[in-house]
Amino acid sequence: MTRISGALRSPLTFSVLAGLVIGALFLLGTGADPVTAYRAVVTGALGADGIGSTLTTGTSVLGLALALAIPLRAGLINLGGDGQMVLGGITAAVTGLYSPLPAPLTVVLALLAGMAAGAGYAILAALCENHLGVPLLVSSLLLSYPAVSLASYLARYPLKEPGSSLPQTRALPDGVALPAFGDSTVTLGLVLVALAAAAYWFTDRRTAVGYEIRMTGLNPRFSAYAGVERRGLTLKLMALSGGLAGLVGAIGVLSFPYRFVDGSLTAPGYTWTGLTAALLAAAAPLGTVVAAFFFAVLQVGGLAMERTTEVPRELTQVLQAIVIVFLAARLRFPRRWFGRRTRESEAV
Amino acid sequence: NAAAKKDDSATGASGGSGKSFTLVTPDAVGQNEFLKLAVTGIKSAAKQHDGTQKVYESTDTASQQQNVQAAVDAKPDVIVLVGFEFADLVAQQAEKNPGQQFLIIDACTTKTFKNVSCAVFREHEGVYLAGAEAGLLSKSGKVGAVDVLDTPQFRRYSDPFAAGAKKVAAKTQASTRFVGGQSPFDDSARAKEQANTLLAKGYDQIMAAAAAGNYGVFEAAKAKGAFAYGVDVNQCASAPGTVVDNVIKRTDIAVEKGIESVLGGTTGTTVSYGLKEGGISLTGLEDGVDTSKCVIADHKDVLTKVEALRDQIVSGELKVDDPAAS
Amino acid sequence: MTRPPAEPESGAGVSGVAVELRGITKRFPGTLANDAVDLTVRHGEIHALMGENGAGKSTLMSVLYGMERADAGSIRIDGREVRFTSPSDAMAAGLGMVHQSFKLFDSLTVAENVVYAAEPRRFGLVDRAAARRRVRALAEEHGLAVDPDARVGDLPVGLRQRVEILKLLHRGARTLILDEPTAVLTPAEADTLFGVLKSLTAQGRTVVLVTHKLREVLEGSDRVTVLRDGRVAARLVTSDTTADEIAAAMTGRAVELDRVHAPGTPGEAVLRVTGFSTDSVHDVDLTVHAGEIVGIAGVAGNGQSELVEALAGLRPVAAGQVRLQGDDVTHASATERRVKGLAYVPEDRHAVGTAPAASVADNLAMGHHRTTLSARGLLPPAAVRAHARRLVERFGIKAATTEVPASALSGGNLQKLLIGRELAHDAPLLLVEQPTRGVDIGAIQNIHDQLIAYRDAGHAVLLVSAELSEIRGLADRVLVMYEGRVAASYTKEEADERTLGLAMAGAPVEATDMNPLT
Amino acid sequence: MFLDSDLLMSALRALTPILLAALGGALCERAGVFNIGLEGMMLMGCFTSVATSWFTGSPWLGVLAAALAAAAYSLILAVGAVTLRGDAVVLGIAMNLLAVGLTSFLLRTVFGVQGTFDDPSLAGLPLIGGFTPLAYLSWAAVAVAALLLSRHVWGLRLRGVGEAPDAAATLGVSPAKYQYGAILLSGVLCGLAGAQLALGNVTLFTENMTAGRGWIAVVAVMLGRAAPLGVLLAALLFGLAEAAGFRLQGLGLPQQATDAAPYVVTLGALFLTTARRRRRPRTTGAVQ
Ligand SMILES: Nc1ncnc2c1ncn2[C@@H]1O[C@H](COP(=O)(O)OP(=O)(O)OP(=O)(O)O)[C@@H](O)[C@H]1O
Ligand SMILES: Nc1ncnc2c1ncn2[C@@H]1O[C@H](COP(=O)(O)OP(=O)(O)OP(=O)(O)O)[C@@H](O)[C@H]1O
Ligand SMILES: [Mg+2]
Ligand SMILES: [Mg+2]
Repeated sequence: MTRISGALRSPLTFSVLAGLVIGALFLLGTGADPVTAYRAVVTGALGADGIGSTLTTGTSVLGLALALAIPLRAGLINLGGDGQMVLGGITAAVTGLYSPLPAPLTVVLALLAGMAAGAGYAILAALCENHLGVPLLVSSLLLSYPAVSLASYLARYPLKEPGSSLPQTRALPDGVALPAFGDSTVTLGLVLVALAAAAYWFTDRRTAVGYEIRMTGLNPRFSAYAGVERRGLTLKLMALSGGLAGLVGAIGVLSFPYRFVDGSLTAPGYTWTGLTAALLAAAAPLGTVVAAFFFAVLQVGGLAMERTTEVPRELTQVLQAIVIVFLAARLRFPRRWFGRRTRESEAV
Repeated sequence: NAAAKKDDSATGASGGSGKSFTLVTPDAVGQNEFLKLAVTGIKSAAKQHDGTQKVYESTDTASQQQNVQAAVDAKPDVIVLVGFEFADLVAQQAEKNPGQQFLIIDACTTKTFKNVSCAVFREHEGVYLAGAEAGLLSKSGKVGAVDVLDTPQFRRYSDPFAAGAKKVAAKTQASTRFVGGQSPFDDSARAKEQANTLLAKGYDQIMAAAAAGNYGVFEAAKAKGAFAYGVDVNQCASAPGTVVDNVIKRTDIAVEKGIESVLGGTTGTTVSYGLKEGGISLTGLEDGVDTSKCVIADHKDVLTKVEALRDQIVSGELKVDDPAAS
Repeated sequence: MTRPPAEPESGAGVSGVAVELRGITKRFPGTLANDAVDLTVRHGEIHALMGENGAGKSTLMSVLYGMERADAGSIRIDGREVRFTSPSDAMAAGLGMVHQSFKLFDSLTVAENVVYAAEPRRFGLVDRAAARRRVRALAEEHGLAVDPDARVGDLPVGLRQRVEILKLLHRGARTLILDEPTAVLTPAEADTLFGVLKSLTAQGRTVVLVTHKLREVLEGSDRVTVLRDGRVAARLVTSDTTADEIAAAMTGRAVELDRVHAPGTPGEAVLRVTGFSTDSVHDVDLTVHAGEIVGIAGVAGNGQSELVEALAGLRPVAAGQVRLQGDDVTHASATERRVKGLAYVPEDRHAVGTAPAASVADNLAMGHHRTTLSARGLLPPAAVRAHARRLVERFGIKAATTEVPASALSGGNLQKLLIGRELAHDAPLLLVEQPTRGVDIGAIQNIHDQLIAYRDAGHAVLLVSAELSEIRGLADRVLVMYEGRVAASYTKEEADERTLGLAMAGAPVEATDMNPLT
Repeated sequence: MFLDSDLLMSALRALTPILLAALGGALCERAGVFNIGLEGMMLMGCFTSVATSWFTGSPWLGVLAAALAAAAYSLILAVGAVTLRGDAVVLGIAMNLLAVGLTSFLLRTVFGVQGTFDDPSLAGLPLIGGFTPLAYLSWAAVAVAALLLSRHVWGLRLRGVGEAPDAAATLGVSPAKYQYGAILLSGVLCGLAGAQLALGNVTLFTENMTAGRGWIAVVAVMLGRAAPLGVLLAALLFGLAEAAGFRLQGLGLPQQATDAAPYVVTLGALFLTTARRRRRPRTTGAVQ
């Protein structure tokens, strides 16, 4: 009972409710009916027609939310999810197109290659922080842009589909695709991401490494004092983070339309949504999963709401941001995200 | 356009024939002239057939996918999709839903399906004529283009422009810039700077194929006293005295005619619209040039030469290279 | 003493009341920090305010200085009732305060620090030339020489304190409040400070001095007010009192002031350091044997912390060798050293020694999480909780549950947690820094007993402390560090306070009688 | 030479909004508040300036309204981070998201369009010698900010607050007040940056039209070590890289290469400056 009342009084509940109330005021302001609009979001995302889309979107959002939560748990912010994901995608595409192996093995190889590419690129950002003194936040963000440009170049020139008006690679050979459930758009990718979430939960709760990561996030000087080597940890966590982002990219390419389409991985903004989900949950494993699913529902439901009720889908984006604003005012995060900066602003 | 959409559903509710059409766009319609025309097309088709219509606007691949799925689930008589982004999606859905009729504008599936009809445009023919105008009007002998991205589709707005100019003035120099950046379709500031780099080198005729960035291109040209060419609809009013002419792409006609023929039972075909079919044209070649606010209205001599070229293309005597065909 | 005595009639032969606090009461959630406190400070006197940790001294001064609002009571300055809502009000009334931790801007110059928030201006801009002149003039007048253009971050502690005092003088403070000003000073620097304070009072200024050091009070003050548990426990005239009387007033019982523990019985060398250098430690040789406590004394900033951190594997080594139980660990990582047998209690328990936001259980697990508590990389939450319950019991840590965050513990309990966790490693070598800083007297004795017991169990302990009495009470041998080097080494018998004080100040080893505080 | 001066013009135009926003970011940085909400504040400025200019017909009122609106928007950061002591980074990220959603939502409800709002009768800022008055203002702002920070009483106190807020508090200087001041000023500057982008660089509003410029401003603050002149140099570097990128396209370099150029150049500059700085540690500055 106390647990339930505790959960109800938590900042999270407050923020979500406050967000919904403010969203309702917005709706009333534009002359729409909040109840109808919210019902449209829920049925649109969780109804029989919408659940498939929600799970598909959820795969990407959750994948990136995990990718960003893992370093965040140790107080590191990776803003380069886009670049890592896109490199993972284009690498998977190259592997899929040129691998001489049979299709099922090619799929596995493409997934691994995508993860390796994302991981490698994320490591680059970690090296920038470790050895060149550029904060991870900035190095990962700046490195993201050239990666997106590179993938775009590859898709438009060396790998382009002849005759297509779209900047996209050739389609992967038949069979080089992640198995889907029935004739839905939900693929095995969801399972992979769910497995990653389970592994993260297990590591976080029940292993010594997970403990070290949590303590580093809560006080990096404390964990360093006890012998946790920060540079090495940064490197490993970024590799994992980039690997997961790369996996999301590879899943995207190995799902419909089975090719790398320039911009299609980054345009839906999974990286930002994933980051907000991770922030919302303070990178806790279960919380991140719930938050990611919540945002996937908002995104898919928002579009459905716009189709059925004339309320612009931007409302759900506003809702999402308001929840975070409210939560941020109550949340405290690890000190060493940005070197001494945060400490100073916190000292105020 | 929330307000406008309410009207639609109102007219939709009164529609009596039971015919229903759904339009799915790849991007927000907003002030995208090309998509606006498609909306016009589906509205007049609904009116003609006394039916209902819906517009689903997408913003990215994920929402395109969801909107197409939602459209398929609603089972209208015809689903109209505008843009090459939909080729893969339609192929997939057409196979799964053989009873559903699809109409793609501006692209087609690689395989042919009984239930997929296509309408494509030969923009390059119109752009070629605009290039000819530019070649005739250019004082510096330099004509350029600003495209959204370096893709075959957008190259249709730059390469034929150069070819047209060289046809009428052999020594003409041509150059193309691409907007690029983080949001290439919306970044008017970058589009403007790209146009400026051309203008700085003395280019005085600019083809603007920069989507929302076109307004930036016009502003740049206007400031330098140079000239620009618009696309899709008459954009001359945006910058009178600067915009010479426009390559008109009658998406509305393609939508209307496409629906017409699908309902008439002709499906699984691809119709190509060019100068000959009246799907592509120049503002200068249409009625009402004199009230169009276009610069070309003051250059009847140029128009005469361009009309001659058009006739050659229509008759097949002159063939314009298509950059997207390679 | 059951009730505070009446206000004594005469002070040090001066008249007029500078500051008068009446019935000050200040309540924090769960704590009555000040309970109807009266305090009278006369013009031109040095008035010492004493009391144990948490007695309410800082709270009272915060109320006086306008940083906290009292729940009840009144304040009179020069006989006029005042009501301060911010430090600026207090400053306007002629008060000035030097805080226990310096409140300076490291990146700004001395002149900028001094004039901050009371700047000489020209056309709205800071008149830097005037600021410099002002600093020079004040420095000259009061014998507080310091370069106005130096960056404060580059200055040693003694000079920083001068800057703090210059700040007050620049604002024309007539009453100066100093909160534990000598905690970080060498005896010689403290001496100089008292010289300055004396000359200030001679000019008619008034000084309120918060301190724990009995000798300073006896030598330097005119009158003493003692607080205990938020109440006034005694009002004394310095010339008529003794150290024992003050200490008894502070604790409410007779206190054994200089408890001396039985010496240890050194065995084999556990830690052997030769020619050891880092960027701020130079050529240090030292050995610590099993069954022995080696104390390192020194003024903060002379390399003690850096030495210990480097020994713990947290700083790069420039030269030399470190052997732990015979093995060369010069370049071993912190983890490797811990595995070899090293435990470490760092100086800063909040920033380094714990993660305040993590639970007590998680805090107690650190260091044990890879050894006794885990198997094959797994760390079962149940094992962590059981371990925490054991240590909480064994070391008497007061915590509601083992799942509350460590930030909910009082400073003393947090220190017990930290020391308990490290002692539980049962490592042959324990490095301890400032084990009792800011800890009250009961906890101090408990911690000292634990350290002695640990030594007597045959472990080696290297103790760094700024508290000379602590070093003298615990250490079997004492090293003094000065400017990154081991400046002197003494046996327990040789290490009297004066000798250590002089060595800490970098004085040549022959004795002088100049220090009034010995 | 014509080409070179034109390159500089182009760079200067590209950098004006970035410079204005980065100056705001630098003030916050100096006050000890890490402001990564510049992008969102700027976007609010873009929308408000266009909406106001459209309804009143005066671009000047548009500029004024943009400054006010962005300043009001910046209160989210001020209240959240300073008063409620929330995490400035999370707040900044949320503000950026909120601004995209809010402006798109308003675009649809106020103008009834989606994507872009453009109209020939929308009044933009006049050009004087090829630049808008706001561009001149931005250069003046660099000088004013430099003077303010290094010599003015307010600047000295602000720097103190940023470095050691408790020390400032003991001297009767309220850190919260100065931090509110810095954040509100950054709001005003970002509002101006937005107005410059939407009524100066172009004359229209497009969803998400800031297109990452606010993030570049954040990087410029770091690169310029939160000093106005440093920020100017950093913004100039970025502007030149972008302008040169446009030109390189003319030489046949693929568009993707020129897109990436400014970021690569910025990263390189960061390497160089942080490497140099690490040899001489400083107590202030954005980069540890
Ligand atoms: N802000 C606060 N909130 C709650 N309790 C507080 C606060 N400040 C002080 N206290 C409590 O008030 C009491 C008096 O504290 P104060 O800091 O005045 O002691 P002190 O005599 O200065 O001790 P020390 O010698 O350690 O400096 C302590 O019990 C302390 O825990
Ligand atoms: N700002 C505050 N808010 C709430 N509680 C406080 C605050 N400051 C101090 N306390 C409480 O007051 C008690 C003592 O705090 P203080 O900072 O004086 O610790 P200390 O002097 O390091 O250690 P101790 O009081 O155990 O000797 C602790 O229980 C602490 O939780
Ligand atoms: Mg205390
Ligand atoms: Mg105190």
